[in-house]
Amino acid sequence: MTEFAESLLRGLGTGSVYALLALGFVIIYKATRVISFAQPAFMLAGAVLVTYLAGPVGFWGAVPVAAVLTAGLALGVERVAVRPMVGRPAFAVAIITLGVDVAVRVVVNGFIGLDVRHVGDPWGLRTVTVPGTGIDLQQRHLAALLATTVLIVGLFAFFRYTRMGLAMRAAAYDQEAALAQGVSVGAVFALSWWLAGGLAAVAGTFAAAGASVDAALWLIALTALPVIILGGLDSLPGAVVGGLAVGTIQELTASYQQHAPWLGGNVSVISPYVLMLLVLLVRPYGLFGTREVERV
Amino acid sequence: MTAVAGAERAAGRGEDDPILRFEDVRLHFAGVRAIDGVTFTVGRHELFAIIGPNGSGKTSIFNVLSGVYRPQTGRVVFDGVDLVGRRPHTIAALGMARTFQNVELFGNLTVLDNLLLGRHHHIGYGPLAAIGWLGRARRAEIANRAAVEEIVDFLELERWRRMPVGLLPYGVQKRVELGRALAMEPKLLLLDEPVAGMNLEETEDMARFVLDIRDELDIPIVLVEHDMGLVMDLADRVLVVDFGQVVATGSPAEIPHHPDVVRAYLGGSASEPPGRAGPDGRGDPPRPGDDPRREDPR
Amino acid sequence: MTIPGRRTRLRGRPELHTSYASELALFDTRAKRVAVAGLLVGALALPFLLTDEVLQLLALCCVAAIGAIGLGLVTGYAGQVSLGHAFFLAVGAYTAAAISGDPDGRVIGFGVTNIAVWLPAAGLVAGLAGVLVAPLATRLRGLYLAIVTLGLVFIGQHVFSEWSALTGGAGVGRPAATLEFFGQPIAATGPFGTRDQKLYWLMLLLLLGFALAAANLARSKVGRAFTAIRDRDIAAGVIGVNLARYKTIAFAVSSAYAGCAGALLYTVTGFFDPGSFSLLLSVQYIAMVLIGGAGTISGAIAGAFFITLLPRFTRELQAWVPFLSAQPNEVPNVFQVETILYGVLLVVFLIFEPRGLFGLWVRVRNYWKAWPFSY
Amino acid sequence: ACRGGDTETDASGVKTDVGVTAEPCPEAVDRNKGCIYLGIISDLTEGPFRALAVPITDAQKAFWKRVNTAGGIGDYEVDVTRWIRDNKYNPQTHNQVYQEMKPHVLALAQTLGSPTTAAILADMKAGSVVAAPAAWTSAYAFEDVIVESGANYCLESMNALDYAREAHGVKSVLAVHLAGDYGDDAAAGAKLGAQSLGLDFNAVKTDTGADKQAGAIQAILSGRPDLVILTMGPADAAAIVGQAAARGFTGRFIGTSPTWNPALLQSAAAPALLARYEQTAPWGAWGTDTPGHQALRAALGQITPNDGYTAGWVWSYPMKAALTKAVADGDLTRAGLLAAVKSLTSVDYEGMLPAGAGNYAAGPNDGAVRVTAVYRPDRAAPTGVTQVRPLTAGPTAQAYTLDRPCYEKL
Amino acid sequence: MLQVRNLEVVYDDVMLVLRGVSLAVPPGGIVALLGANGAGKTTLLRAISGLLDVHDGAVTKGTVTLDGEPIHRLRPAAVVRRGVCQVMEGRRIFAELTVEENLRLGGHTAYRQIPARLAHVFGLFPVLARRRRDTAGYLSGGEQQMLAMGRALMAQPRYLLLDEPSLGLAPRLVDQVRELIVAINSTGAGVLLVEQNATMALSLATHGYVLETGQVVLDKPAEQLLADDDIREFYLGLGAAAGAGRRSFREVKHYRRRKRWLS
Ligand SMILES: Nc1ncnc2c1ncn2[C@@H]1O[C@H](COP(=O)(O)OP(=O)(O)OP(=O)(O)O)[C@@H](O)[C@H]1O
Ligand SMILES: Nc1ncnc2c1ncn2[C@@H]1O[C@H](COP(=O)(O)OP(=O)(O)OP(=O)(O)O)[C@@H](O)[C@H]1O
Ligand SMILES: CC(C)C[C@H](N)C(=O)O
Ligand SMILES: [Mg+2]
Ligand SMILES: [Mg+2]
Repeated sequence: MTEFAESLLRGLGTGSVYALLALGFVIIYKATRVISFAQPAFMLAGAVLVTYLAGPVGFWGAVPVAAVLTAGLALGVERVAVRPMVGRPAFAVAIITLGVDVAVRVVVNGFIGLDVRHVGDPWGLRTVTVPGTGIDLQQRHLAALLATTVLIVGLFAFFRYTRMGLAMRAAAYDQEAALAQGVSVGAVFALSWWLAGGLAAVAGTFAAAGASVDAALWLIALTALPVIILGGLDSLPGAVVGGLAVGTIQELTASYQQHAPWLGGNVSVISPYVLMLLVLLVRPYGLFGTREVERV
Repeated sequence: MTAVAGAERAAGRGEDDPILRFEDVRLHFAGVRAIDGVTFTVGRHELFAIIGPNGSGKTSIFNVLSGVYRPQTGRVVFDGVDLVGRRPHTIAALGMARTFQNVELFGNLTVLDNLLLGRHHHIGYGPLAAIGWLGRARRAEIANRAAVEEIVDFLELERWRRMPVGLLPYGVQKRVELGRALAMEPKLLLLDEPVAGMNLEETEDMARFVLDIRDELDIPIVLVEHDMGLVMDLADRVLVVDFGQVVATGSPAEIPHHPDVVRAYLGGSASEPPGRAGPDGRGDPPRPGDDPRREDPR
Repeated sequence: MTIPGRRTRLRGRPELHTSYASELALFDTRAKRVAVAGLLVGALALPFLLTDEVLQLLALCCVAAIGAIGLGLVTGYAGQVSLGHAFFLAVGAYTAAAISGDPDGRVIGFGVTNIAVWLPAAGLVAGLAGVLVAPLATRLRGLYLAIVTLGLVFIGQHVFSEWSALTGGAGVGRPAATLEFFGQPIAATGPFGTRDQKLYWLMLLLLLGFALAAANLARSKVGRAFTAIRDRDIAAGVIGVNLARYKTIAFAVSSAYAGCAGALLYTVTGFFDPGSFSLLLSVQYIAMVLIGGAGTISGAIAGAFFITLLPRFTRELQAWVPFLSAQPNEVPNVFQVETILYGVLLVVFLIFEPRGLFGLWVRVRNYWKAWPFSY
Repeated sequence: ACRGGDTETDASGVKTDVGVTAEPCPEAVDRNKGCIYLGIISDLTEGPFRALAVPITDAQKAFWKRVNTAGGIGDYEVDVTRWIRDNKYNPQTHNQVYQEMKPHVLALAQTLGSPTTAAILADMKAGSVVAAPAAWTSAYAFEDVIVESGANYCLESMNALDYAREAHGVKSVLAVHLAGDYGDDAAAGAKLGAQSLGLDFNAVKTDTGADKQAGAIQAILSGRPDLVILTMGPADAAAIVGQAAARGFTGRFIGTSPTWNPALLQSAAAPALLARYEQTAPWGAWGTDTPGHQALRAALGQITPNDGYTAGWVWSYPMKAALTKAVADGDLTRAGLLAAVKSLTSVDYEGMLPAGAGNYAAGPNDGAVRVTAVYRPDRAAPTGVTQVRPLTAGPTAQAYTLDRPCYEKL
Repeated sequence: MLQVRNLEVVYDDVMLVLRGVSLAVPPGGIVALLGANGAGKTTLLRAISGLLDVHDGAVTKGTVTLDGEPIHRLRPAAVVRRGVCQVMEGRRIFAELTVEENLRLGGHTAYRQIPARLAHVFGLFPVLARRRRDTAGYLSGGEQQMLAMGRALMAQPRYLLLDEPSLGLAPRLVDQVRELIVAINSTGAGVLLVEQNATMALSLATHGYVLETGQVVLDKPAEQLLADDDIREFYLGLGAAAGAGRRSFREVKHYRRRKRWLS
């Protein structure tokens, strides 16, 4: 039981990192109908920035600064590589973001240098015990969960109380029509990339907390892909639920996979994809995705 | 035009052996009753018009007929076969062809390819034959290419044959769509607002083609259209629907006077006696039989 | 119409056809026939001009082109974006390698080394895998399908690295299929040329065959149905195209192409490991299709050559760009630039010519058509 | 056309074919000497061993520069800068760049990685291309074209087990390893060692990526072995050690080379590493006091120490010995070099490996080097580790008969 | 006053579509713009509302001014904020948003007034109120047209540009649209009405323009246009002689010869 509870809590911890990552993907998708494969690079860039900044300004100063800088980087990429593609097929843009990802990562890898780097987080691998249960919980997971909650509340409030959420969805559906309503589509795109860049940086930091930053860190971001499909490509709540679900399923499979050795080692790595497939068989637009309107 | 067909059309009413029997069909979407118990039949030589306010379920009827929507209840018998539950492509193979309210052509393909696609199930070879492009496949392509050329001729599309349809003027696109439906060699043709958005010239062309299809090819037609002038001039019989229910059925001569039709569809001003109001006929009340687009300005 | 002895009359009228048969021919104008023939002769003569290493690379290009054509059919023509191509390549590669493998080796092998057996078998098995995936395509749309097929790659990679009896396992790998035709080794250095010369010829001929088949398919009823599904699937259904059937055909054919490409791909290097069939590989094939110009066969071929040659080309840069360091410990160095350039070229290309190499070609052609009245 | 390979004979009567020119090297010390081109294929940008590969390559350049400054090899100097290629730790890429450089180099000064090298092995054998590997798979003992150095992964694990039983009295062992000729080889060594020592043995495979260690950690926690042998990249090892400790694991860890990276001492796992981790190595770390190490430090000057440098340096000695022998034999063709390797009975490692190391003529079992050193993390040491035990051949490794690649026995 | 002067528009740097068009919409006036398919009507509206960019089009000559201020270089959002709104051809509603969301989006530039405007629009179109929570894409064609009009009204425009608002509407709704235009107009908004339904357009307008292949070929007060022989024949489908009635479509035996004013 303790083991189960601990796995669950760990899963929620890593899941909240996935959720942050997935939110970035979803925000960009909502505004532009593009899955940005550049998110992994931004996540890595954010984490690396924190490793550099944590020394001079401390971890708590480093994270927001890195988030803003990464957001700025994302903004730049949007202006240079994505804006010219406005109105072009989404898949061509997706491939462009792939190109961006490759290029940005090489530069960032240059900054990682040869050794692994550390974000200098205050939690390390320390644990706290949930009073009265004997269940151990890693501080970093708790922190990730908290940070994610705060960010998500902020984001939802932003989309709820500003016009931007609606404008994004409109711009994604029909840019010209959105323009005609006075929506500044360019600003919407920029905002979405900006937000996604910032989220990626925070996610990267938490992904590296208690571990390290090396060139392979970006791979974690790929897990956000099954997450967003599971939750529904254009749903913010979907990203959160999907992220937590994937984190949990991963940890649970990791904990219990030894009972099914025939599945091979490390099935937990593919468990998100299996979960995604199963969900999609029942719900082709994920848990909360908007059904595409088909009407003739 | 055959004499028999003409005579039957003149009679204007349904027949013993209709091509289509639409029986008490209900189609509900969450909260919306798109079709709410509609019944009608279409004769084998008939030009049958369906009119009704926006959102009254006309396109939905077409969608049920072509298998895009599956009604909750009711029967749709087409040439002796019940269509309910069949998928669109099997219904197409039975000889049901349609055009769409918003042009649904394959924009990147040329006119010829669009028309050839209309002949899809008249071309009988499989993927393996296609890969080899020998014998059967080659012969079939050539034969169907010739068949398509007749349609090009019929609809006067020669100029645009090789152009991607996406680049063509709207009126021509509508015509290509008609051509694609004709290429299917249908037993029944469904036209959903064929002249919407067309100018007068194009509308007149389209009217001519519709008449020719009926007269020369003898294909029964179901026509949905808001251009009352066109409907009243062409149709043998008119069905009026509102809120998914039948309001009235009758000849073009009767329908404009039906009070429910006037209320639901034609609008208050149309209740007065008919009269060909011209622009200079200011003050002359317009007739319901007229295209309301061309009715009197106030 | 044609007057004997005066065939030249038609030369100036490339659009004039005297029968539907001639109009429907694949290479319907004389200019096209001459160009294709010229290209072919040139391609066949290349081995006498190039070094073995380059020929080997070109052989790889040809094989990649087969795979790209396959992806082009399902993604470019039928509009079903698949990121799962790497998986089908793997299925083909392992089928072929297992069939032709050494029965006494470290990994599964049946010892049937004849290419006439293992190549069709690879296509068949991969095609069947495609058929199994197709039902997903009828349920899912757009990017959902893309990511789900991506899942296939991840799951496939897991299975392949675990199933070491077949694959040798991650980080070990196994030998690729043996190039042999009814007892005759096809690609071995001998009096009629080096291994790489023959390898290139073989792959070139296979590419021609596969390309021709795909071109035929594309202009047939089936190809039209694909395009219809891509452009408007509801309308396609209403005019009689069986969506499920054609999506299945698209996936089957595409996967079969991938299977054959996979089977051949590693015969060039002779060795492969399950780590090869990653997301990156799928992405490369998508890039080939997009860069070449989605929805054309020649585009897919051009894209395959472009993407396959790109790393080689960027490696050459070191000789041309003096300020780039060739030493890995200096920044920026050629190795970084090699990778960056790959990314940047993708970006630049798609921004400036979204129709891809094919679009570029159309521009050039139009320019010359209009010459000297070009703008 | 130009598919070269014609044998020539130079002024002093040495036969040459591919990759040897009468013209001086691009960065020649003495412009009167000819040039021997050696290729380097390494993991330079994106692969998992990049942190090691770049120093390895650097050290090799320094090594050959030192050789050239000292007068080169006969009438030749050696160039390893012209043909450096990135393999991204991908076998296909490895093969491609190998094909690219093959017509231009005599041999390979470095071919990094076990799976990658496997992808060119057949071709190398067919063309008699000799290579110094940057990897320690036991299979290399069976390949004439490969001039490996130091104890292989398999023997190193055996030594680790011998040491752990002696020092910590362990009774059960779990090998956590990457897949493939690298990880499997180490795990096989652990298994064979455990068998002969009568220890409980289990193995679990894992993947590269700090986020992919959950399964391994779970296996450690549920198996609770006394000793965990780790064979993987540094970040993965840190993740495993740190989290297993955080979740209450109290056993010990030994990482086999090249699992260590000094930066791990800054990581969250540092306390756990300091408390319960040790590292084995096939030769002395950066700071060791041998003539070879001194020369290494002198040649590289002011750099952040890293044992990648040490490895790259050591791996170069056999190639130097082979080239020298080939020149002495008057045959610097590829075949000549291979013949020289086959007849090489010892290599002067300048004290970095014990005398007698580098006997390629003796065959796999007799030629194998069986010594391993043990280190523990130490913030004060240059590469983050201090020696616990010098190069020693444990009883298990000594008794083992290397009759085929170990990984086949896992 | 919304004024277009000598406007020239080029698509893709090569296609000259408008060649010196001038036109004026007085405040509170209704101006009809007629013309065959492809004449350039939509292009003109795009030029006014700043949407040419999206189509790789550009104003190469001439000006569009709003009360003397040039607006043809402004971004669409700026144009909307100045009170010029366009209802695009083909409805262009956001199919995946709900009806209400579509409307709210129309109020993007005037979001404080959204609740009030929403009530107003629902008052004009009760159907929309009933289906406010439904996905707009599932509305029928006519309902969608209403939504598009309602959406434009949300921004409280001073000038409304309507691109074929009667397209696909039932006769009664065409009446409604007409009334609606009158109503909008009576609140002081100027209307530029592009229509294929010339009868309807001219019945409302004070002034009419006829556009043919990118040039204004007729420019007269509406009554005069209604009396014009060519207009009667080619736009209204009436006999050339004054007082002649509408021809039946059955009588149109021969396809019409295409007449152009300029050719
Ligand atoms: N897929 C669907 N989901 C939900 N509601 C739908 C769907 N399709 C149609 N409806 C609704 O059903 C009703 C009938 O629509 P339909 O398109 O048949 O109307 P119509 O008579 O063709 O109108 P119009 O003349 O404007 O084209 C409408 O209220 C529409 O919103
Ligand atoms: N994006 C574009 N690129 C190139 N040419 C265009 C573009 N949009 C329109 N055109 C061309 O400009 C001309 C005018 O088009 P426009 O849409 O303005 O006509 P319209 O009068 O509104 O026609 P309709 O009545 O069909 O709406 C047409 O010939 C059209 O082909
Ligand atoms: C030195 C290391 C990069 C070698 C690697 N462990 C391998 O065997 O592949
Ligand atoms: Mg309709
Ligand atoms: Mg228009």
